[in-house]
Amino acid sequence: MVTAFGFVLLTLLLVTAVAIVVTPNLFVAVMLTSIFSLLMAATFFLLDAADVALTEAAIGAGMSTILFLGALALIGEHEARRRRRPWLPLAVIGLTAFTLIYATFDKPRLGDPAAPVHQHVAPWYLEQTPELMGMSNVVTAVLAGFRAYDTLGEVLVILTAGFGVLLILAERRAGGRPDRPPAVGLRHHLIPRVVGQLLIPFIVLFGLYLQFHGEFGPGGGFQAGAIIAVGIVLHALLEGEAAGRAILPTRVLTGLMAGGAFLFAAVGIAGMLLGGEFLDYSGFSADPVAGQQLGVHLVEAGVGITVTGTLVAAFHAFADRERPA
Amino acid sequence: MIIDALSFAMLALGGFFVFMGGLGALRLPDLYTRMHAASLTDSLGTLLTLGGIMLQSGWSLATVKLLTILFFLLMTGPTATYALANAALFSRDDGPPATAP
Amino acid sequence: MKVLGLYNYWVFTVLLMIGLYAIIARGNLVKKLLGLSIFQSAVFLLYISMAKVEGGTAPIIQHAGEPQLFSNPLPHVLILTAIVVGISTIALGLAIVVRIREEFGTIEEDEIQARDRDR
Amino acid sequence: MYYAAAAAILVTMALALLRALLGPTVYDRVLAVNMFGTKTVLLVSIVAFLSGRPDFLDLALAYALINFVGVLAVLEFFQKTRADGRTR
Repeated sequence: MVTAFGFVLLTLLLVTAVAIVVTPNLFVAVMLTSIFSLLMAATFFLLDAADVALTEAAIGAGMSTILFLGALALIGEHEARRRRRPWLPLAVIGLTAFTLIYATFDKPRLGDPAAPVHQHVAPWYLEQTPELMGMSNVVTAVLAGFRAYDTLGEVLVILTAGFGVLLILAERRAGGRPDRPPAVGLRHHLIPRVVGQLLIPFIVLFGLYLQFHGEFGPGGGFQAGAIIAVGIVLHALLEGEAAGRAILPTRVLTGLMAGGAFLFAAVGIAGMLLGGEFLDYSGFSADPVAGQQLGVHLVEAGVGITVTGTLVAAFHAFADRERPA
Repeated sequence: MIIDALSFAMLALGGFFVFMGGLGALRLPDLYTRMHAASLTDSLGTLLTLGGIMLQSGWSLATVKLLTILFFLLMTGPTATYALANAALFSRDDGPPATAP
Repeated sequence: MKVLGLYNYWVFTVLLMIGLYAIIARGNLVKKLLGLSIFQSAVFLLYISMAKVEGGTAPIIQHAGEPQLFSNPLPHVLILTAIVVGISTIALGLAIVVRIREEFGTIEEDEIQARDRDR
Repeated sequence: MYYAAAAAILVTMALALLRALLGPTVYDRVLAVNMFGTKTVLLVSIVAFLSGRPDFLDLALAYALINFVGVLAVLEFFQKTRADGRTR
């Protein structure tokens, strides 16, 4: 029965995706993306991926929509209609789709426990995590422990992308028209403002809960960072850009971005200094399992700090810019 | 036994109201009436559905979480509807609403 | 039954193609980025579908020692990080589009190329 | 009965999606997105309960908190865009 729900969600997903591509108004397309993301998150949840669903919800429904909207406010919302029928792209896509669907008949059916994916390292992770790491969330253990090298690389990509946004949008900040009143956000709407202000502490608290409970339930640095960023952005939306910037100036944000990645790498090097390999946490404590837990906590904290800093900085970079003439 | 019957009744009613609200949000003629239908799913539908689950789970951490979810939904739902109605009413380019709010 | 078990992969294929279509056939740069994010989501769907195990549950161990069936944690880890990397690269793309709009006054591909030739 | 409620919620999600596709004004679409979000919260709560892992209610909690921010962001940026009078 739950599988049937999955089918319905996937079908709705297809309808939404077609609508996103077809609609001529970009504003509408972005709103449909928000629905697309919610559907995707629900699908992930039905496919037993609680951590991924949490990330998709926090990123897709929250930050992704907000960033697209912030950019659209600078770009404009209309797409030019093209007269020519795109026969060639359609032909390419039809052919590729046919090939790929033909290939799927060789894939094991959904949920087959004998599928090749499940034979190699995954059983080892599931078996060894309680013993070696002493945590119940295998995803967190693999993310911050067994495959921490990979995660460090991803954090550096996020950091680079964040600095890229800041550098590209850095120049010509105050060049707009002076007669425009400063953006005040939703300050004149009393009820949303009061409720929103009431919500911010809960959002941040929930983010911190995910950050520190990530070893035992769904959660971890990536999800927590995204949710805390949404809380901070909500403050900027309610009180206006200037107030949002005042609590976390760009200098502090760049410090957070770099500091989180630095913390991650420093934990790795500390492991080397204590006689292990890079990103081996077992030397942090007399008991190797406790050492692993401490290391995972520190690394996840680094991830959370970098993700929060990057997302908030990207939001400010778009929201603070003057709309070009 | 009584609790089971009660929670099933609540879930059934909740599903019914959610569906009616969805139907209304699709079929009613203009924004304000649609908003009214959609808020039915937000208040009564949410209350009954989550209440039905709560009765099944008894006194546990799950119930506390469900209460928290219910609290946030009941707080944000009307606020979002209010902000939306406000923005729609004062948007200059749509003109005055067809029916009086 | 075998055919129903492939539905996820078909949806993956069609989503991938919808995203690809937006990238190669649409001239609007923001539309291209939206297509890119659909393409990305399709890949996420493929990985998560492969991780599913029938009768399993999310890989969070409830009672240690009890044998239980879990879905594969490795694709979850890969996709979890990829989602966050995806949003930061999309933000970078949007920043570039904003700068293009400021320089050229348009975000339609052909108009940008025409204006670039005139310079 | 869980299944019946979940099925009703799924149908409502489809109806809300239809409204988001049709909705003549932007506000109709925002309304649909908001409705879609709350329906996702309900669906996730029911499925979490059905699959016997009530600890996954964290997810529903996250959606409940985040969804509202999206609606406010749409309204804020829509006002910003239209206040310039450059579109339309």
